[in-house]
Amino acid sequence: YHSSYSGSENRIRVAFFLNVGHAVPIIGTETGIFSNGLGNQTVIETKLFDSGPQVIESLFANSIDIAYVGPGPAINGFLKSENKGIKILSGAASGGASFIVHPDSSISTVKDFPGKRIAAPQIGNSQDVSLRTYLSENGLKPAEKGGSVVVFNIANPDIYTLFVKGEIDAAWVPEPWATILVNELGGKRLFYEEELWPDKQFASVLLIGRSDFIEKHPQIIQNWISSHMETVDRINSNPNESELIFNQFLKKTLGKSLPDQIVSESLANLEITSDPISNSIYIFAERADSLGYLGRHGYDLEGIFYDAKETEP
Amino acid sequence: MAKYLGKKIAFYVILVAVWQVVAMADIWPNTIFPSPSEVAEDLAYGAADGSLFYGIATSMWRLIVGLSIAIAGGVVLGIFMARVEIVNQTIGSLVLGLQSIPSIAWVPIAILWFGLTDSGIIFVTAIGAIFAVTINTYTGVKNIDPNYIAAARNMGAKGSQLVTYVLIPAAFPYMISGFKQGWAFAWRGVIGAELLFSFLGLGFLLNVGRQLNDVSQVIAIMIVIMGMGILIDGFVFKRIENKVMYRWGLR
Amino acid sequence: MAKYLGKKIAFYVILVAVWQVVAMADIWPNTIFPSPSEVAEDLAYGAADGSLFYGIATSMWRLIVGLSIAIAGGVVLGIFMARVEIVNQTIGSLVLGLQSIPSIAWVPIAILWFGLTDSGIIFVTAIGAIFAVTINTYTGVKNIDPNYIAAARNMGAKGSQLVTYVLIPAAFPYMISGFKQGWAFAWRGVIGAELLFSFLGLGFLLNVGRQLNDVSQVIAIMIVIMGMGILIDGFVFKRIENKVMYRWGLR
Amino acid sequence: MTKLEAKNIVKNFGHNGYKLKALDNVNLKIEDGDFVCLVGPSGCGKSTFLRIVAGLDTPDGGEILFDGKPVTSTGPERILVFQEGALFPWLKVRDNVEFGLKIAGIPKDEREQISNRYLEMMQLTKFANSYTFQLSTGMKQRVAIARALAMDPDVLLMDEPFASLDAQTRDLLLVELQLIWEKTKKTIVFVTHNVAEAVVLGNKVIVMKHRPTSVKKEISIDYKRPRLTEDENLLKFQKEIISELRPEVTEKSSSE
Amino acid sequence: MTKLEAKNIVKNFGHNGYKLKALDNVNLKIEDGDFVCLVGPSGCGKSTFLRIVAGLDTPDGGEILFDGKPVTSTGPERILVFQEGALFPWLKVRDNVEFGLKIAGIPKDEREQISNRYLEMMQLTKFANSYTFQLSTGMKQRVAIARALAMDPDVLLMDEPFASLDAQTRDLLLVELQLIWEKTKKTIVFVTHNVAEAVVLGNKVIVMKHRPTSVKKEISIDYKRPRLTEDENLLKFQKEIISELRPEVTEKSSSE
Ligand SMILES: Nc1ncnc2c1ncn2[C@@H]1O[C@H](COP(=O)(O)OP(=O)(O)OP(=O)(O)O)[C@@H](O)[C@H]1O
Ligand SMILES: Nc1ncnc2c1ncn2[C@@H]1O[C@H](COP(=O)(O)OP(=O)(O)OP(=O)(O)O)[C@@H](O)[C@H]1O
Ligand SMILES: [Mg+2]
Ligand SMILES: [Mg+2]
Repeated sequence: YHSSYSGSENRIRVAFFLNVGHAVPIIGTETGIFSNGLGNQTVIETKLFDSGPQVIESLFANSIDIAYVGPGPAINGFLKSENKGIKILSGAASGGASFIVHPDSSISTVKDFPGKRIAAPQIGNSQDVSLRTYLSENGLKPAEKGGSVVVFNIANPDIYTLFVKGEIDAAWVPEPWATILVNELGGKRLFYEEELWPDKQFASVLLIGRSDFIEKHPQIIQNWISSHMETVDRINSNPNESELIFNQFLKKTLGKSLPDQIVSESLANLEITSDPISNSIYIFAERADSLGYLGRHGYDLEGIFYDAKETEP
Repeated sequence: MAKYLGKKIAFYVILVAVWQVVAMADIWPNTIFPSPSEVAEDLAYGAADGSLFYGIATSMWRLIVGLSIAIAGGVVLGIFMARVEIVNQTIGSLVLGLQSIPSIAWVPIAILWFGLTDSGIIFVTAIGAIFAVTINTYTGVKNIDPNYIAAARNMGAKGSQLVTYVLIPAAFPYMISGFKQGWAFAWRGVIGAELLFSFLGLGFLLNVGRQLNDVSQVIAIMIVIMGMGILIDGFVFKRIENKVMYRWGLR
Repeated sequence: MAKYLGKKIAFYVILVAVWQVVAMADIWPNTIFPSPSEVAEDLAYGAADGSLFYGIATSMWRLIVGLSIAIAGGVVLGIFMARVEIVNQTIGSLVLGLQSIPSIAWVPIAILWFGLTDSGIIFVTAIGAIFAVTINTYTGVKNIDPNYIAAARNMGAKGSQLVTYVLIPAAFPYMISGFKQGWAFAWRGVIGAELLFSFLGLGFLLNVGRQLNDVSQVIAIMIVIMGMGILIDGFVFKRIENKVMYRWGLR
Repeated sequence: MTKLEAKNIVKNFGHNGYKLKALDNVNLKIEDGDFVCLVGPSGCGKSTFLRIVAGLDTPDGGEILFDGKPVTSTGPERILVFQEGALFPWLKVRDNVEFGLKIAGIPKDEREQISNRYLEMMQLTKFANSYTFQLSTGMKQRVAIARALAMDPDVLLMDEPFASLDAQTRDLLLVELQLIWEKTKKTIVFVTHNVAEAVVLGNKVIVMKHRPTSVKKEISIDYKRPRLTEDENLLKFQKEIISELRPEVTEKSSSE
Repeated sequence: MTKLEAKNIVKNFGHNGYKLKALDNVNLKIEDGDFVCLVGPSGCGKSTFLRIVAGLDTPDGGEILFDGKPVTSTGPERILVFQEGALFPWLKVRDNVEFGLKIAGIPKDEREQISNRYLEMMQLTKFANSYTFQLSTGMKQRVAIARALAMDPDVLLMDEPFASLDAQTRDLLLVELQLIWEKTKKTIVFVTHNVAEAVVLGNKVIVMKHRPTSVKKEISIDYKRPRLTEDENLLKFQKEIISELRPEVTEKSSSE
């Protein structure tokens, strides 16, 4: 699998994370929906990742063809390639993040935030953008901008450790970490992030693709998208089966799995959907831009969504 | 060697005992500070289902290839730096600079040049290890007694003969130190790259432990990494070192 | 020195020129391979708004504290390992093992022990650098001509006098090499820790660049890190090295 | 009074596969204030013996008594002038000479006074600030002698200290050494391969056997001091020593 | 025919702040097949001169002509026996002796034959498989001599090669060296501080001045060979040389 292969006719390389939000690619490949949908001439290669920026790098480097990622990396990748490199093909999940308060903390509403220490994962990802926007909407500023709230950007497992030590008051985290903090450490879920969005919906996982792959292989893309939709339906109509398959997949690839309880609660806390919720993407970009995440030259999302007609086979 | 074996074992036994006591004292919950028995259980489990051995084998082969490249390249570069002042002034100064770049920063370049392949991981590994080998070779060659070189040149050694018959053996006591460190940094590189590439191997298992919040798995893998280091140190480097030291009359 | 300055500058100029040419040749998209001018723009921007200098100052102070701890600890540990066989057999074997643990794996422990503080970052920095210093000191001391030690002991030197008047100066040519590497690994450690702690400094800036897929920012920071390394190498380490080499008659 | 006594000293060395017996029951008594010269074939074990006396090596059998007490470690009362390169390359010539004094905690100006005296004696004043790599072999040897003399030890163990000196410089130092000895009444053990040197210096010359080495013969040299190399009256002692030595070397060349 | 010619050789060294003039216009002609001994006070520049002849150092002025051509680099036709420790500690004694032969690409069994011959001559056969740290100083010196002889060079440059040998071993080697020279008609330049040794070996003895050094006097020794150290007829040459040397050393001791 060297990059010299990358133009090969009958191959699609797909990247995703081992997260509950990425149930579509996991369930879809495990149940054979994708391989059936693509036919046996097309080989599917899956690649596991755990960081969005890395996925984008790999797309740019022609190492993968399509990927499941959050809106942050998707938008960044699109803009960094001057609106040319990638496109959003579909949605994959909505929601699935929560604001969790430490059991010993005095936070009960946003008015208690000043002077507190709040964590969110990596800079520029959905939770980080949401947290910082939420602060500024409530008239607060993070400490590095001279404000009163200390924001830590730190990896989810490290947030867990800080939570144990009582070094942070709250965290804005995705599933399954939100559920873990609640179930294992007695954290209080102050709110679900979707409560803050129009229609209680926002894209949290998207299916994106490399533009030149999409142009060269419109049929494969079409097939993938329809199998993707089929999987969404399958998951939504068989939640129990999905949990089981998800945990089996963890076990198979990692030799480990999460407690069933955590998996089912986490899955219940998000919505599997093929709707990219384009409205939320525009809002997200606007928020990221006002936080200074989209560069110094303004931005333009023209052409970010894939339009099947453009590449009619 | 053998006469210290008892003490060596005692040392590790005490280490583990202290750990067990601290863990049992419940200063930290065992979700973040597991006891040695939990870690041992995890190790046993990984050994039983074979995933551990597969991980070790995968990482090991990447490490060996990467380290071999690093040693070959580092020795050549180090010798050039020590013997040719202009190389030292140009590439040499770059080397220290490059050495301070964390392997995470090499990953994007690796993906760009090699894709998501073993070669990418090997690249990161070799890059991580090469500078330690280079700098130690450089120091070793720079510190060779000038009389050795004078005598060898006088007897007609030049070019590659000078290198293989004099510079390398004379600098060898220090080069071993470079290889040792190269080994350690290659390990770091492999683990780091596997962690970021999420692509089989021990680094992948380490990451899994982290993502599933399984600290005892993380520690189990760290112990495996260290254990391999200690074994290789004892069986490979210590032996070479003792042999060389003996020859030089350094007991 | 000075006579190579021209060539040195020429070397870097050519390096940048080649980079510019490759970038303009459009082999790779500039999303993953930016041109030097884009990187320079990013640097200028960071310099203009002061964030770069603030980042350098923050990282630098952590590095200096961490490295000082690493040098003090590494020298002591290395001397003990070289002179007391039982220390070598026990702690010594651990050292190589510990050295192979990537700094990412130390971060959880640092968080556990120090929380999200400067001390945590300094801990990771010191841990990352200490082993290079230790192993080079060990090698240097092990390779001291036994006659020097015999003569010093004969003249009544023992204990700490033997260490300060003989072991350290005699091993110094190799210890410098350890400090150089310690410097580089301390940089790696600082950057790694800042990256994971996301807590001010250059590592934080690097992380921002990475998370936002801003490759030219990443490269800009890498160049700053390297540049600091090259400067310190030239102004500190090269000078000490030349002085020591002169004394030993190694030109 | 007996200052030093060697009792049945045995020393073996491993040599890639076989055991080399270097010292085989060396027995020797050296009185306080004695000046003893050791001569013997190259490689017989003279340096090994001196190192053992200095406490830098441990014998495989027997013991060294110093003032009646067994020697277990090295110490500044028994200073060895090494046969080869034990000068510290990281120190200047002056600092090399002052090393032992500094260890002993002697203050700077006193140290300087002492080192000046011996540097002058060794004709090295001009090189006080040079590093050792900047010296010729003979100059290095003189620094080593100065360093040992500066320590003013009870017992001075000298391992061919004049081997690399030209005849004239050596003659000057032979006289100096006799003067120092007469003035301070140190005990001196002096290894040399130069028989003329041995008879000029020693009250007693000890001839060592070929390997495995033991004491072959002790020859007393009763003659007025200071003695000079030219003195023809010393020739008969030389002849006696040479006649003892000759069979040792011949044995050596036939046995190896 | 002139084999080696030194023309106005000048060499300076920096010494922490001042410039030391070591060689000051050394002029010398050495004929093909000549056996020349150099004597001079310790530190006058004999080793420096030999290194320059060997092409290991470059003079600050003047030039060395070898067979009429200026010497610009070192080479196996002019082999130097170093005054101090240039044996390779990572090689066994035998491999040290064979080093130059290996470089020259001589096959293994031929090498072994050659090294066996010289190891035997140096009475080191038993130590062929030892490492250098296992040898006594005199033994190391003999290995260095064996290594040089094994190379069978045109010109042999020997820097006090017998300094650490006992008188008897040295006498044997003095004879061996004369035999080799008579048989092979090599050109030999031999530095020594032992005047007796110089007159036994040399066709010509060259007395060097004190630093800054130049040639003070050339003395021809016309006398049958092989010569022995005991030979009383050589004494008159010795006396002549010593009378040339004495003022040099006295000057030295007064000037420093
Ligand atoms: N460290 C060692 N390891 C093995 N053998 C050794 C060691 N030191 C000395 N020997 C051997 O012991 C013997 C005596 O060596 P020593 O140096 O005492 O001789 P010496 O009488 O001083 O000779 P010289 O006059 O040449 O200096 C030699 O045969 C030598 O090979
Ligand atoms: N590398 C050097 N740097 C500085 N000075 C040097 C160097 N090598 C030699 N010298 C000086 O040059 C002079 C001549 O040294 P050289 O070694 O040639 O003397 P030599 O005649 O061989 O003496 P010896 O008989 O003691 O061996 C000495 O004064 C010495 O200090
Ligand atoms: Mg000796
Ligand atoms: Mg000399």
